[in-house]
Amino acid sequence: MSNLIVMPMALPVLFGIILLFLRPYVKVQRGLSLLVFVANIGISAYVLHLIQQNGVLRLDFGGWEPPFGILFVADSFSMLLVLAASIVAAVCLIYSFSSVEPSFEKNFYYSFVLFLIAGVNGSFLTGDIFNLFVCFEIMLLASYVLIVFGGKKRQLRESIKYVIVNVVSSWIFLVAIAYIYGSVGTLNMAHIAERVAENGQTATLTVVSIVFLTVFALKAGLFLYFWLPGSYSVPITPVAAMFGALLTKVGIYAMFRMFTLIFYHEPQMTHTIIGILAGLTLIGGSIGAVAYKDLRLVASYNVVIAVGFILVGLAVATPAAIEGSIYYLIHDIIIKASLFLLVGTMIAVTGQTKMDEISGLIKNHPLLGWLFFLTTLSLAGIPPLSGFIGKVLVGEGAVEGGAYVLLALAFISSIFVLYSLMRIFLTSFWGETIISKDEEAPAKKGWSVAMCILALGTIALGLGAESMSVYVQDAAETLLNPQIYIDAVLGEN
Amino acid sequence: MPAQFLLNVFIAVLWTLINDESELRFTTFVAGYLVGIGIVFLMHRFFGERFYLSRFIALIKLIFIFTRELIMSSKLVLGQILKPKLSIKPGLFKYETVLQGDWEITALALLLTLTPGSVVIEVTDDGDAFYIHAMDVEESKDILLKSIDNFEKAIMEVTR
Amino acid sequence: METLVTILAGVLVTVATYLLLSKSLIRVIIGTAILTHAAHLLIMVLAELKTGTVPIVGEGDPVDPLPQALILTSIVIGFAVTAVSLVLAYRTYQEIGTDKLDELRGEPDE
Amino acid sequence: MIQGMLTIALTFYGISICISVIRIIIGPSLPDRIVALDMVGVTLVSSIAIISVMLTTTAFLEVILILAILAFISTIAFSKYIERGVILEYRRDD
Amino acid sequence: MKINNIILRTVAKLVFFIILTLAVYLFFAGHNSPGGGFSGGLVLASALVLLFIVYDIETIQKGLPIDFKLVAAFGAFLSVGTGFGALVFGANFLTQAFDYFDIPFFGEIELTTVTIFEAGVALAVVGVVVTILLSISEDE
Amino acid sequence: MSTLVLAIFIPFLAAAIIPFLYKYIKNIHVGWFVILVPTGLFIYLASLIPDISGGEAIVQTINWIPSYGINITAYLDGLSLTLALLISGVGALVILYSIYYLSLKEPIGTFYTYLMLFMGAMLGVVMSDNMLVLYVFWELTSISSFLLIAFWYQRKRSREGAKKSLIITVSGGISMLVGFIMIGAMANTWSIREVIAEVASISDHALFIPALLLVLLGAFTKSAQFPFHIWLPDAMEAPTPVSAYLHSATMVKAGIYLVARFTPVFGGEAVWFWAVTGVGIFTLFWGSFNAVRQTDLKALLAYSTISQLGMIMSMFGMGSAALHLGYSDESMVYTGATFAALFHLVNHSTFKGALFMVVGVVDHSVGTRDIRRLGGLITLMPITFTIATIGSMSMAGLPPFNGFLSKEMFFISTLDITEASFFGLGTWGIIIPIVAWIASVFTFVYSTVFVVKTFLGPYKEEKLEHPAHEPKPGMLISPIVLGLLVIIFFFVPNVIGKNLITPAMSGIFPTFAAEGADLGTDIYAWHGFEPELFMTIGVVLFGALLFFSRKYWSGIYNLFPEKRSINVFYGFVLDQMEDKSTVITNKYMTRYLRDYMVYIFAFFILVVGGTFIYTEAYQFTLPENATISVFEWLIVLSMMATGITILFAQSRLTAIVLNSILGFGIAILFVLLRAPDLALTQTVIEAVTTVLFLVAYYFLPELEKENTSKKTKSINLFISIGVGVVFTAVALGVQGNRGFDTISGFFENSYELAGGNNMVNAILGDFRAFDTMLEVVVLLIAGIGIYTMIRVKAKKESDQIEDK
Amino acid sequence: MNIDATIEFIAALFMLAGSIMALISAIGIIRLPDVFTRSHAGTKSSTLAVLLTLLGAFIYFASNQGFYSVRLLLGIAFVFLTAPVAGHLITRAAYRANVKMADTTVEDELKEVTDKVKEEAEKERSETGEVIIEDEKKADKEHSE
Ligand code: NA
Ligand code: NA
Repeated sequence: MSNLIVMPMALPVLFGIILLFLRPYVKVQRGLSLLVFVANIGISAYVLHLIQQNGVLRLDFGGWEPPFGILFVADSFSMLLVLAASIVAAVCLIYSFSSVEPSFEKNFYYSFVLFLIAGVNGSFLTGDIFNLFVCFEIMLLASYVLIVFGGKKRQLRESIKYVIVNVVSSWIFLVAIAYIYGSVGTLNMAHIAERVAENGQTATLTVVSIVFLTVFALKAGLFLYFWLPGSYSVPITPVAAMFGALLTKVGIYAMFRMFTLIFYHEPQMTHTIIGILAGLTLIGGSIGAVAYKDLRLVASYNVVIAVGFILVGLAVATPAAIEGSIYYLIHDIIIKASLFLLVGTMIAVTGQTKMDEISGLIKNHPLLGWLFFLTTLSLAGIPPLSGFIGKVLVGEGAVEGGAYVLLALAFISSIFVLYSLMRIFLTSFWGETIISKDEEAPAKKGWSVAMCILALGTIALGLGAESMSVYVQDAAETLLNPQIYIDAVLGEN
Repeated sequence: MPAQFLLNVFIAVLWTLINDESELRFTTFVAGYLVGIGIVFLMHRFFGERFYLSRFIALIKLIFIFTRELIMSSKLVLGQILKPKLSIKPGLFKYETVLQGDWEITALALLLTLTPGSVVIEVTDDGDAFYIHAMDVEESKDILLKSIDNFEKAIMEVTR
Repeated sequence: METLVTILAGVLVTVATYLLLSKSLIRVIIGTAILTHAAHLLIMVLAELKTGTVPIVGEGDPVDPLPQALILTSIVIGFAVTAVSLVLAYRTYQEIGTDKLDELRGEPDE
Repeated sequence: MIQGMLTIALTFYGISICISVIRIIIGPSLPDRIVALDMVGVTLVSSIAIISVMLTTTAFLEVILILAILAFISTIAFSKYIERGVILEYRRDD
Repeated sequence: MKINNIILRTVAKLVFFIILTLAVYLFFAGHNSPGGGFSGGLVLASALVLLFIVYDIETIQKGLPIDFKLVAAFGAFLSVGTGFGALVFGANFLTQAFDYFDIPFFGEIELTTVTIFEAGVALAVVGVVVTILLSISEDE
Repeated sequence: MSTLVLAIFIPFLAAAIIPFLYKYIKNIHVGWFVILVPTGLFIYLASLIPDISGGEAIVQTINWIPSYGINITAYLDGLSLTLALLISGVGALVILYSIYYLSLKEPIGTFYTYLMLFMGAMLGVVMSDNMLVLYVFWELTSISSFLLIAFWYQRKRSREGAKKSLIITVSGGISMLVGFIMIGAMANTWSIREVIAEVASISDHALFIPALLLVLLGAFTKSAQFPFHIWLPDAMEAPTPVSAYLHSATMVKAGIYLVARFTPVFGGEAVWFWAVTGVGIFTLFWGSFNAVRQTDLKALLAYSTISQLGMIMSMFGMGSAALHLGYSDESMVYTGATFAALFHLVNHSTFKGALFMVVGVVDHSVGTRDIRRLGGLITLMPITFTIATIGSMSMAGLPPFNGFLSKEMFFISTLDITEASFFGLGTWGIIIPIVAWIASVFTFVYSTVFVVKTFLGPYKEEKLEHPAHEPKPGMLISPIVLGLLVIIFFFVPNVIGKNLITPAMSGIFPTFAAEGADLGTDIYAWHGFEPELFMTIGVVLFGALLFFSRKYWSGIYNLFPEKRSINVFYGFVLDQMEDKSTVITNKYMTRYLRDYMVYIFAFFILVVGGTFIYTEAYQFTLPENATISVFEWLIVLSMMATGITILFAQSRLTAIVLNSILGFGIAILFVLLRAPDLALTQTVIEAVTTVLFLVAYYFLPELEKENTSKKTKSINLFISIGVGVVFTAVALGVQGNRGFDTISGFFENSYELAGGNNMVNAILGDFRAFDTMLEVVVLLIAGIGIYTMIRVKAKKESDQIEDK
Repeated sequence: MNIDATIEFIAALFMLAGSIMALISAIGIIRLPDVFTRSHAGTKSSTLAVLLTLLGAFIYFASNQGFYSVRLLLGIAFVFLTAPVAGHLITRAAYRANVKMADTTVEDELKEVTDKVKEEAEKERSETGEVIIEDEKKADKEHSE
């Protein structure tokens, strides 16, 4: 039964490999990869349900008991993220069917997508710090390939920076692992947590925690987001959507895990730093979001803003704040995918990348326009769409925690979000229709299917927030009571 | 020549079977092989060839010659390195070899190069001549030419 | 020995950092390779050093084998990453005609 | 006694490595460096043999072989690169 | 003057087989002494690299008409497949099984799924290394 | 059971259906279907009047997110009902009007969808008890308003107006949300009723005043209070029915509703009093003052609306003073202002609605709203003229129209408040009636302008698009109904007073109502010769004077030139924001990897190093080290030298030779550190890496001298050393602080556990096989990825487009 | 001193001798005037050092552990097989890359042949765009100053 929890990673890996043998059969590749993601959606939903009944689940690989072997741990937090990631992956895949060039499909595109998602899901699920590193690498290597799919100048130029920055951050990760292993002599995260709690979070451990923070800040784009806009604005649309939706989330996830499970003993040091970084991220992201006319850059800076927002929750770390962050994380996964798909479609349809070069798009593409509008509102946290409840809860947490500056920044940033995107809607969708319908690249059906699913997702998540609350509350409870996680991992299986 | 070897192995296997011990032993096989060597040596003329192990003996001889040359020339080069004042006069000269075929030429080149003081820099297209760099042409060219001669003969004993 | 190797790792980090700050992509990539070396040394050093035999059963009281396994994994990953960066670098050079990072900025949006 | 001899031998090898490294550093030509690199490889092979003896373990004997092999491969790779500017060719006419 | 590679080629042939043997040895020895899938695979790959350097890609591919991408994929498939294999027996993912068998002539032999797993590793390593080098070299 | 909640959702339902109706029913104007919604709602709501006026409040709840106490609780009391009736009533009239106003050529399906969206949202705002749900509907009104303003989105001005209104109102909304969250955190509930019940326990909370201000910000932006009023004139780009409905009768009242709703919470606070009254009074003045100079009829009405909203706002402010004192005879005096506010709120909707519709009629008829082109329509459009006159005179506060009654009550309130001795009113209170009076004078002036300039004077047909004529009768129904209401309310004001306003008062002063206070007021047209009457007379006299002497004093407007207006300031701020953001972001987003590296490393040095120093992690003693042999020294030193030399390598081959040496060095260190497997792997990897570099070098250029400046070089050096030092220091710190044995003892039994003597191999193949499996995948991705990277190349043409 | 100890001593002596050879070779590498002469020391004198050391190790293990390491013998054979090839290739490469010979060099019978080679190489390189020779010359100059 517990073998089920490896599937979100193992299935994509297995099928990613199998697809390599099916190179000429593009249709089969499409079908299989979609099948994998749909299966993952089902599995993760079912496991989420199981967790509510049986508590945190774990799977010891090879049957080796923790802390000696590697294991996957599925709690509500990780499983919610896996579920969201699987949905987004499936949607982006559907989008890919109609938008990706045949030559890409024949050059293993779907395998790389599967590997990327495998890495993402693995990062969410692993209970071993070194395995987290490896999962990150899977995700990163797949992303290195995916970012440059197409081989355009722009892509090459940005991807080389993306790769080097990530190599450096992976290096810091490795160093951090060395430090933590040197300090507590173990790699199992629950075991690390137990040992850190046992001897207290010494000054050295606090320093080590900051090394980890550096890594995850880089991956998440928390304050160290300078690499992000360039990188996220070059890949082909479905890849950009997966990047925007998922990659930073993995860093955020890791930060949440680390600083709630292991390094929660010196919050006045660690969480203050996280708070400051979150605040600066909100400012930088907000400024960046209105600084450029390039649609992809606007979308990318919106990713940055969301990162800052979610980490306000971690910095405050009250139950409400954590729950809010979780809601917002899931919301942001869905809606960022939507945003990047929309932006990419706009560019594909018009051949232009800047908002003032596009005008009156809504006339020929009303659905695209209204989906964009909806996405804009959802991103700004306008109710009753999915961003709302997370926003409220994080706000509540910030108020309870007395973090008024963060509160202010978090909410002001949503105005910038709204402004930056509404500007696109106003200039690009409304206004005179310059291009006649037949001049534009035709919008294919698959595109709209994918985006409609996400739009429905944001509406459903907003209206149906209650249906998620039990999972979110359980997730937050596990995060805030590390002993639950530790017992589940180190206790008898 | 492979026939000789196969025959030898066959004899060894036969020997092992004849001995019919309770368990298989490697030593029995070795013993059989040794017996086989004797038999094959006596019979090798029937094959119209050289005894196949005579090459082995020639090879050992080659190694011996080589080791001698190696030590001699090493002494020379090391001595020169350690001289307080370097007085070497390096040079590059051409040597035309009588050897033929990939393995012979390679073997000679390797041996020449292995012995300090000389390096084969080029082999001509048709493989009939070497360009040899010598560390001290004036003093050691003659010695070198002599050892090349030794090597050539020893190699031919093995290969032909 | 631990301290000495730690300092060596530190020196390598310094060197690698300096290389990573260069304009030339090749220098940068070599820098990343050196960084990886330093990390591996660090992992070794932070395990118990030299107090035992090689980690093979029957050799005696072994040193900590776990870090070695980690490093092995990391070495292979490091190779994969270096290969990818090199290929990206040359593809970039092929398409854009420069490997100078200051010439690889691209146009600002406005 | 034996340990002492081995230590001295190892130290000599250490010095040889240092000197070779100096040659690598000062060059001046690339072949000079490759010669020294090759020398380092061979010297390391010997050093590992001595270390194995000092530690009385056979665990490093594979390393000796591998090091020798790969030093060789590196050397020919470099040589070919110097000679031809390319080391893996799709088709070679000579 | 053309390059006469006679020395190199002659020696390389010999060396290639030595390395090849060593690779196989390392692969199997890994269980009890240094070596294993990675080392074995890497050494095997380096043997091939030697051939590619000494000869040219076309020649080698004629003698060794293998798609190394698929070798790599097959290797990875073996490794991952071992993981899934355990599921068939109701064990945890990636549970390795091993047992000792007494076989005449060879003595006690250990049979283990780890070997399949490591074979996958080795194949993947070989496949990948060669794929990388060939991909670059074949680029126009 | 939940009919009330359902009532809120009926318009949404309608909004969802309309596009289909519009698509499939071609012959009948969709408006005829749509109008059923507000009419039905009005009838339903009206049927509740008896219950509500009896003092009952209806509460119905549908759970939304009960886990967080966010439920859709419809709460209908007098205040809500008053507004709900306005929303549905005016809504019905506006739709009726729009049926004639909007031709079938327009996308009326969309129009009515937006309109229904708005109506539902607005009903939600006034009927929600849950603050967060209120906020939900609040933002929905902003959005539907945005969509309606930009109904003709092809026009730039429409888009600009929509954008401005959205930015201002949504920002205000967000601020209000933060206020709500603060209230929620203080009171531990989202229910307004519960907050009001617990207000005593939270009023001393440190967040009470911030919450107050934040909520007010929401109210002010929505109700177009100075200085946030600037969006309202621009919102006039919307079709006139929208202006009549959203931007005068209903949506802009949401802010006022909010103030009224939260008066029981914040009322009695000096900050609340001054903020609401002060902003309201000034807005009253500023709106009326600026209305006079407008030449566009709709703009004039927009400023008029701003002004009138300010007036209502100020009355709610003055009324809140009552709560400062608690229930007493004196405080009851101040409640009159609130009563007046509620009354005027209704009145304003009637006369302003009528006036907007009149403008629409005129515009529709002659094709312009510019008063410089208009004039003399009285004979051609007599009915329209009559309605315009009724509306304007009510607006100016003249009898026999309902505006007179509420204006009088307003004057009384301003005078009453000067009597108060708290909030510093003894000193400053006198300003209130003075400003109020001056503003009323201007109100009179623009009301006169409206009628005179449009309908009197010479008829200038040549300046019109079409000759003037009365419109289709249907178009006049709604304004006539509203005009009649203006008169009816004058004569029977107490029908509303008793049935709606008095119950509403109980909602605003619940504590007073609990003590049995009679919060109702009888409304009389005739108060006797009281100061308020003289004030009105003064307004008329001075107003007339000012109207006729306009050209002599209109120079005063030059003191407030366009280029220094708040509007310009708004534009300036946005422009600057965009420009400066670009400048700032470009400054650090250099797209140059070296700078990115500097950021990472500087962060590492400062934050990690900083923490190291701050937490005093440097206090450690190193454990005993293994001794170092000479050989080890030599190896390490060689490696250091090699490493440093790489920095000076002139050629890439030298660099890679040096790198190989480093790799061999690492391998020998692995040997020294008892790691045979590592030494093995490292050696092979190093060689393969070297080959890889050499292969790739074929396609790469030779190293060039880095022509970096000395300064950059020293910065680089500084950073590099910093990173090295921090890295080393933390490593030593970790070594000096080992607290635990490693878990590795377990692996020493690798033979028994995993059947292998080589522990490292057992870990890789079994204990941590998962890592190894994934590592293989990593390799595979790299291998196949490289193949792909090389194979998938951009087509040249597409590159050009994308690489711009 | 028993027989084992003697054998082990001899083994150690072998290794020590090897290390001395290596040291002298290293000195050669630094002292000799050009790459061609250095390669004599580097690739070959050191071969003898390896021979002695590995042999010593072989003897030591054989005596001390009763372990006859085929790998060590293979190592020796391997070094003997590859060292000269490496030396040959490097010097050939150096010669073809026109690395300067020592001033004391007395004769060069290959020169007239290689002049032709150089032309060909030049042609080939200009096609592939490689500039190794020039570059190395430059490096050469920089370092010899
Ligand atoms: Na291994
Ligand atoms: Na050699």
